[in-house]
Amino acid sequence: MINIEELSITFSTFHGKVHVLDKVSLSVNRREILAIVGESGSGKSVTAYSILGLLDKNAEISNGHIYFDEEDLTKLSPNKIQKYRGKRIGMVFQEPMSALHPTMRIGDQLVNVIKRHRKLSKKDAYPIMLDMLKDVHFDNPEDIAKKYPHQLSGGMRQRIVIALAMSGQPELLIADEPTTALDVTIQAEILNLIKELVQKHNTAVLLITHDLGVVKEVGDRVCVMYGGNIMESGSVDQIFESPRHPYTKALLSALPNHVDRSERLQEITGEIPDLKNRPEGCIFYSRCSEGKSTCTEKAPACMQVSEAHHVYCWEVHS
Amino acid sequence: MNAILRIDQVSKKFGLFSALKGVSFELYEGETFGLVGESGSGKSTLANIIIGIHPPTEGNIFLRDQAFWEKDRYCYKTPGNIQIVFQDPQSSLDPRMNIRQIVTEPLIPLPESIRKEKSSHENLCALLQSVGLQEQHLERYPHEFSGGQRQRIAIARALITSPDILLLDEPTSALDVSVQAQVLNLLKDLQKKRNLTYLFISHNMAVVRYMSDRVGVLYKGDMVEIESERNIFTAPNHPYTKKLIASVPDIANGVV
Amino acid sequence: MKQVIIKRLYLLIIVLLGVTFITFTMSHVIPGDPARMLVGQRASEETLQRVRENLGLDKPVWVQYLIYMKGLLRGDMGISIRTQQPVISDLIAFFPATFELAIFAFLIALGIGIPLGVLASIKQNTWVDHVSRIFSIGGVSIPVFWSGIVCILIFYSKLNWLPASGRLSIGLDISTRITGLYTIDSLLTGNFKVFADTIRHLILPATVLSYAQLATITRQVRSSMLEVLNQEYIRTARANGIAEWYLIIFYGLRNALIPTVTVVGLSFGALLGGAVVTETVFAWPGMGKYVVDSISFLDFPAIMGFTLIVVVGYMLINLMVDLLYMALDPQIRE
Amino acid sequence: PKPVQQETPEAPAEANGNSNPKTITIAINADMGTLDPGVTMDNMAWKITYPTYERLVDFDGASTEVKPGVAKEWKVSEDGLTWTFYLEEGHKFADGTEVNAEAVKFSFERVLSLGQGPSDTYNVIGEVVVEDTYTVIFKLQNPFPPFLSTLAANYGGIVNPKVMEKEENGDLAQNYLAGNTAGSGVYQLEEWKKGQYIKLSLNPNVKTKPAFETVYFKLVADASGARLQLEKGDIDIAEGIQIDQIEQLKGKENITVIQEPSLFVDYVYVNSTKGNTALTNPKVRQAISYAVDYKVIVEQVMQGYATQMRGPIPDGLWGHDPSVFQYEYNVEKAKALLQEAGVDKLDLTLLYSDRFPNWEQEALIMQANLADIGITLNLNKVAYATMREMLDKGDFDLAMGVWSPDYADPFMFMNYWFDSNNHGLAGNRAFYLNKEVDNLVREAATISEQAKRIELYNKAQSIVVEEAPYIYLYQRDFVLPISKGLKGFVYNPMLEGIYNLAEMSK
Amino acid sequence: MDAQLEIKAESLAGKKQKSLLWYKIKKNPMTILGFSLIFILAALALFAPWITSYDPIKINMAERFQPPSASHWFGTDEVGRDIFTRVIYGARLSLGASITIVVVAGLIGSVIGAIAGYFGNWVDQIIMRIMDMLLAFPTLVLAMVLAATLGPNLINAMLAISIVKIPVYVRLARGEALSIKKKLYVVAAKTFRVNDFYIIIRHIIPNTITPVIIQITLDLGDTILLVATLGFLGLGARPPAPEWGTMISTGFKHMLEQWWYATFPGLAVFIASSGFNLIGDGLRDILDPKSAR
Ligand SMILES: Nc1ncnc2c1ncn2[C@@H]1O[C@H](COP(=O)(O)OP(=O)(O)OP(=O)(O)O)[C@@H](O)[C@H]1O
Ligand SMILES: Nc1ncnc2c1ncn2[C@@H]1O[C@H](COP(=O)(O)OP(=O)(O)OP(=O)(O)O)[C@@H](O)[C@H]1O
Ligand SMILES: [Mg+2]
Ligand SMILES: [Mg+2]
Repeated sequence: MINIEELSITFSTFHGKVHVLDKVSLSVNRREILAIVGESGSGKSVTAYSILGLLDKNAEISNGHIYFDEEDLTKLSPNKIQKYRGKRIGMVFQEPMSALHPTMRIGDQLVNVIKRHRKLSKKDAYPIMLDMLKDVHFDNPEDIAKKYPHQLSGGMRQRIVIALAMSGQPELLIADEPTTALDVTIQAEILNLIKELVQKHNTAVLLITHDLGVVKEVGDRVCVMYGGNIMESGSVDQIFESPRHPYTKALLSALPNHVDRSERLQEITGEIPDLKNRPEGCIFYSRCSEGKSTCTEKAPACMQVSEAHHVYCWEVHS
Repeated sequence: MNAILRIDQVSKKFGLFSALKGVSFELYEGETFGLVGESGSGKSTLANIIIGIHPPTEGNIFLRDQAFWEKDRYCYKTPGNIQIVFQDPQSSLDPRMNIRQIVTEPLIPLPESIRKEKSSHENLCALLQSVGLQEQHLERYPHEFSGGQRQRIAIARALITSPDILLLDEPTSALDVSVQAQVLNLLKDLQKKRNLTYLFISHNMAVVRYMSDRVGVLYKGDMVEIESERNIFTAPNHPYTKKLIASVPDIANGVV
Repeated sequence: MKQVIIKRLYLLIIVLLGVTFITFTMSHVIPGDPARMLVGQRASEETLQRVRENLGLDKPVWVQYLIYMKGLLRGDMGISIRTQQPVISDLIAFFPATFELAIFAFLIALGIGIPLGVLASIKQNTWVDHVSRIFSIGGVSIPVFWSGIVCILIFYSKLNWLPASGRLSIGLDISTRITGLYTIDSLLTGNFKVFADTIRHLILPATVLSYAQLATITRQVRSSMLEVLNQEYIRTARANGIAEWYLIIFYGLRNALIPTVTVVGLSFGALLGGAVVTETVFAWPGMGKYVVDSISFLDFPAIMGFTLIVVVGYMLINLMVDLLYMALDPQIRE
Repeated sequence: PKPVQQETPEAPAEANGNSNPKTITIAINADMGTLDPGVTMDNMAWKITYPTYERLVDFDGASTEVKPGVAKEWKVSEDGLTWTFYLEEGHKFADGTEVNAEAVKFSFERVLSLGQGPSDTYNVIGEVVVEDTYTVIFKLQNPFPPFLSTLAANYGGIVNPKVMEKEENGDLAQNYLAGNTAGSGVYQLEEWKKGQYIKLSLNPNVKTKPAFETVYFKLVADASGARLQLEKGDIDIAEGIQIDQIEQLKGKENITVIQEPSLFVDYVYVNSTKGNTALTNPKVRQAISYAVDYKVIVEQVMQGYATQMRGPIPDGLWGHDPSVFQYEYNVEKAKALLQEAGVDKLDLTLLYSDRFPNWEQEALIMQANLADIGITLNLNKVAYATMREMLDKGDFDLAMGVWSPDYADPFMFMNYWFDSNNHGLAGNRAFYLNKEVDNLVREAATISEQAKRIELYNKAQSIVVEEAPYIYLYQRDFVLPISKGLKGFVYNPMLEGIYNLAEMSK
Repeated sequence: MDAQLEIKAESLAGKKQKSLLWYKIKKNPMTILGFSLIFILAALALFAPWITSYDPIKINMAERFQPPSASHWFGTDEVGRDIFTRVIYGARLSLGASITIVVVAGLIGSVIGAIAGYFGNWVDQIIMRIMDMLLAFPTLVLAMVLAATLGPNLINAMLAISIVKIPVYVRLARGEALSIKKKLYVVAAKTFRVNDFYIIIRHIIPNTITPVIIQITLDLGDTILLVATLGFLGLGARPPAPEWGTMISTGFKHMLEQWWYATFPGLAVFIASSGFNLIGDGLRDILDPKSAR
């Protein structure tokens, strides 16, 4: 479906060039939910934006390709990529309030998008819009269509955002932290909704989150990112049951979930190194508890530990 | 165990909307009381009433029988005995003040002598040390720190008056997992060292579970359940509590 | 909606009271005796005294104020000391001219300013942006008295394209007065010759006046467009495949206009009271000239009348801005 | 030659207005207030009222003498108290009513009972008696030699008694007349577009039709605008053109510049009793009079369109004394006088406003001039209304001033300027006090024999020139650019800014 | 026992801010242009006595109305003073007056606005109603009436303009205060029970200062024009002091013959006003956190 190969992205800023993504490779298949996890600033969103050509103006794809059904999206003109947006690739953002136009009725926002993707008149788009609202579990679509975003609750808004993203019947849905702003109970609903839509429309999903719980809940496969590199990828079970990368392990043990109340939590000391001067070797080395001298010399190569379970770590190599 | 803080039938209305509907419970000395509930259930409102930001519509707060509110006036006269740490470390520090100014701000209403003593350089250094910061950080500004460090600064600021009670309003929700671990560890250490009493507000069940001795569940302004940590997670009573616990996605299947 | 209007009206009264009181007291402590202006400088003391009494100028200021306010309730703004005619009739004579000029200037400014602002924002930091900024900064920076006379020299003296002064050519007449706005009245009465003449007279002063407005509008539109275009919902809409031009106009501009409305409304209010220089240069028979003359004559009733009308105009515009705001922004509507 | 109008087919009608020989367009630079002849003291309004009303007598052509107006002849009693006027028949108001003795009586009584500015002049009138339809008698309370001349002034206009039908709450139709005319003059007010123009049309009952049937007074506040319009031929007369621009206009083919001596004088009040104490010393005042460079002012500021004054009564008015002493620019003498007066450092203020553009230049020149003799002159520019208030109170050391007579009698200068009863704005703005001068001018005001009066005034003049309570700067020339085709305009120094519209043509 | 967190980078602090600022300024050629214009004007004003040998005040009737030439770059005026000299000396007055006006209005306005926004309720109501009045007041009437009351001189004109300008800052500061008072650091300060004035002075005002400064620079252009307009209406500086507006006002009457008289001071107004506007626009782009990156 989508296949990202060795993608590197650089931002030019006033301090110089920041290498935010470094040779990231991943792929998502139809009906599959790939979750990307990692802490703040690890490059999750940048990866997502790069697919749709929504990167900021100061970004540059310095290496790699993004294949979407054989077409390299990185090579497309802005006009061409626009044809993909919404139509073949849908996107859901984190903040449901700010993702909706505050002064436009819900119905109009949906109709605008449907009109465009299905080349319909406003009138013809209307019933389709109502269906879409029903799809995302609104029982009274007519009423909802007349409302403005601020008249809806966070969960409702997020469902609208999903409806918007699904309205072009995309083959790939990118969801960038779709539930971070929501309550746990509502989060559960939304995640279920996404799962349901995937089943129904055979959509592939790229789910970005930093909540390992969410990953576990809905993900099929996981990519763990750190500092613009993939650290480890594999099926949900592989990652949670037998994490191989020190970072993944540290991440899991920093969670208070299964720690006894009397125990201290595992901390990951230090910070992500300066992305301007990425170290020669492993990016996680400075915070790694298992690091050794080879780690500083060369970037770790991809290591397949079992089927579809890849780790980028020298420690695992040995 | 001694009840140090008593929340007595506290109700709060914003216009027609009832944010709190007669909430009562007690905080025992040295414990951590976890307060959970969905967004908008009134958790922060309760903390705000305790700390004196909003007056309660009804009810009162007592600290060892001393009432906090007289009508709409906050009359608790010991500034600094209760402190609060907010969720967002970014916006809880004034970007135009340096760390020294920020940390010593709670001392301003205190008597001259105490202020002098507490804001002495040695004292400040010791304080920073205790939250894992360094002396040289004193003259720096908030934007020069990471999220976890900022939350430490906020904690240091809360501690400078040597409070008995610390209200923690979602102190780690804005932080990454790795940083969250640091802050939670710090809070635990401090509690041990200083015999602090915590009111720990969060909607992250795992965190609440890890931190709290007892847990109260707020639902639409009502305290629907107060139980020990163990009971609430293993045998929730109220349907909302059940739903809450069920919706928490977790890395392990089954129980949280 | 109704509440907003009522609240505004009630505010209007408070503000009016305050403003009239300040103006009244201020204009009464000015050294200079209006009675003297009226009777001529060489008049004797008795004549002066008699005229003062007639005008009620011998009473304490607050009594005069009360008398004035009482008259105002009956719609009587007093008699102008200078023109010896009811202030209200003077204002009726002068206000429409100012209003017409202001409206035209405003329309020109909007017509150019909005597209220019949008263009500058989507081409931020390119030469388009720079040129539009220089152009619009020219508007706030070039003194009107200067650009006015230069326009007259070029378009009247040298090119002979447009008339230099007044609202209408002498000899032409607008017989029926309906609104007092010549453009509208002439259209209503089907007098196209007058209409064309009026427009010709309007072009220069309206353009000169609009130039200063243009800057405010362009800059406001540019900066709010920049802000709006950075919003998440624009990114969402873009990600949903909305076409770029549609996005800019129907998603972006629509919201960028909300803050613009306020700024523009306020500046229109200022226009009503502040076109004095333009009116002088183009011999435009508006209120600006009237008030300058009134002030130098210490004609209190006229000054008061002018102040009142500007304040009311300003408040009404504010009300309109609020209503527009509500129309544009559903969040405020509730 | 200017190919003016026909350039654009739909050329504005204002161009037609000008090429039309029956229409005249005059650019004025300020709108006017009330048009009621019994109220207005405003020269601007007089432009309208003078041709729309008639008076018993009128100024004769360019002369300051009067000629018959409505009155065909008149006589005055020996004691100067009773004036009898015989009216000419056939003068009619615009509505057809005949002008008769009743109308005259009505008009003068109206002025008196309105009690506004114009009434001041006629306060001497004890009674107006209608002898018969065409004879009216004025009984004065005391002899007042200039009386006849005052009747030719604007406020002597005869108002149609029918206006009383328009009276509102006892205002003697003041409100109506503010915006309408009701006179028997050649013209009547047809339309007044506030801030734009005033249109006069013919009085239908006029005996001889003038060349212009329509007169427009067009408001063009900005003098540059007026000038451009005159150059293009859109208007016939442009008022208010800066003196500095006249030279340029003279060169234009389609423009004539009228230049006549006027009775309009520019002078400086030297506060002789209420200002700086040094100024009470005539020597100091003289020193100041010597210090001013009259030549520069006349030749540069006024571009030569003025003559240095000689004595208070201007040349052209009877009573002017060509032999009276005239100060000249003499720094040495000025310094010497100051020394004599024992003054070596003096700080004075000069009060003026933006009313006349040349004031500032003159102020700057005087500042420089006085600096040369060691006097610091601080310029105090205030609003005109404020200036008048300060003048009235004597709150200044020196102040710029202008004066022009309302009627043709040295009384307008000598009695107003020097009589200590007139201290303040009324006329004696220098707050000059000299008993002898008081007596001289007061006596001159009560006797009717002109030669005797001249003698008394001459005596007074030599004193006041010597004592220098005023700096007698210059007498202005009347300068008016008009379009070349315009004929018949006669300037009368008593009617500054008023046009003999009925005699003009093009 | 605690993890020792490394401070991000030692050098980050002030240097980072400065270099960022510089970087942004460099990216903004218009701002540089604005700064240069003002800098040149200020330098001319400051070093006027060394730049020109003429006296700005002393009259010289022999040189009256000379057109621009090598000896008089901008020509001379109606009493023979060198206009170039008067323009550069005039910069002292005109710029000085405008800056004073705006800074005074900005200071007073932001304090009042901070108070209104912070306290809200009736304090806010009263203040904002008064501001409504001031805003509704026709600027010119206020200025002229004030000038007529107190005398038409520069100080009173300045006072009038300051008063007129205040509401803008009050609104701005109030808006900021409304959002700042909801910031957690203010809420926190309240929980320490420090008093309200401390909060206003330490938290609210310092944090409103950036938009106020931007507004001040933008307003400067406008104010120069307003001062000039009042000068044009005869309410400016006292003669013989050189002030642009007054010069334009006098020169305006000579526009047809002595075009240079009004044109050069007009040009000076234009340059100063554009300069400040460019700076203001630039600052808005530069200091606005949203335009970061
Ligand atoms: N326009 C830009 N210019 C410069 N740096 C940028 C830009 N956009 C993103 N970055 C940097 O790229 C890095 C990755 O950002 P990204 O938004 O992808 O992180 P993320 O993993 O989505 O984090 P979060 O969980 O906080 O959303 C960050 O260090 C960020 O500062
Ligand atoms: N100042 C206020 N005015 C009006 N309503 C308020 C105010 N503060 C809080 N509320 C309302 O009271 C309710 C409870 O708010 P509160 O902030 O206490 O919730 P919470 O449990 O802390 O939620 P969250 O988890 O989102 O922080 C909410 O519905 C909120 O909208
Ligand atoms: Mg992200
Ligand atoms: Mg909360």
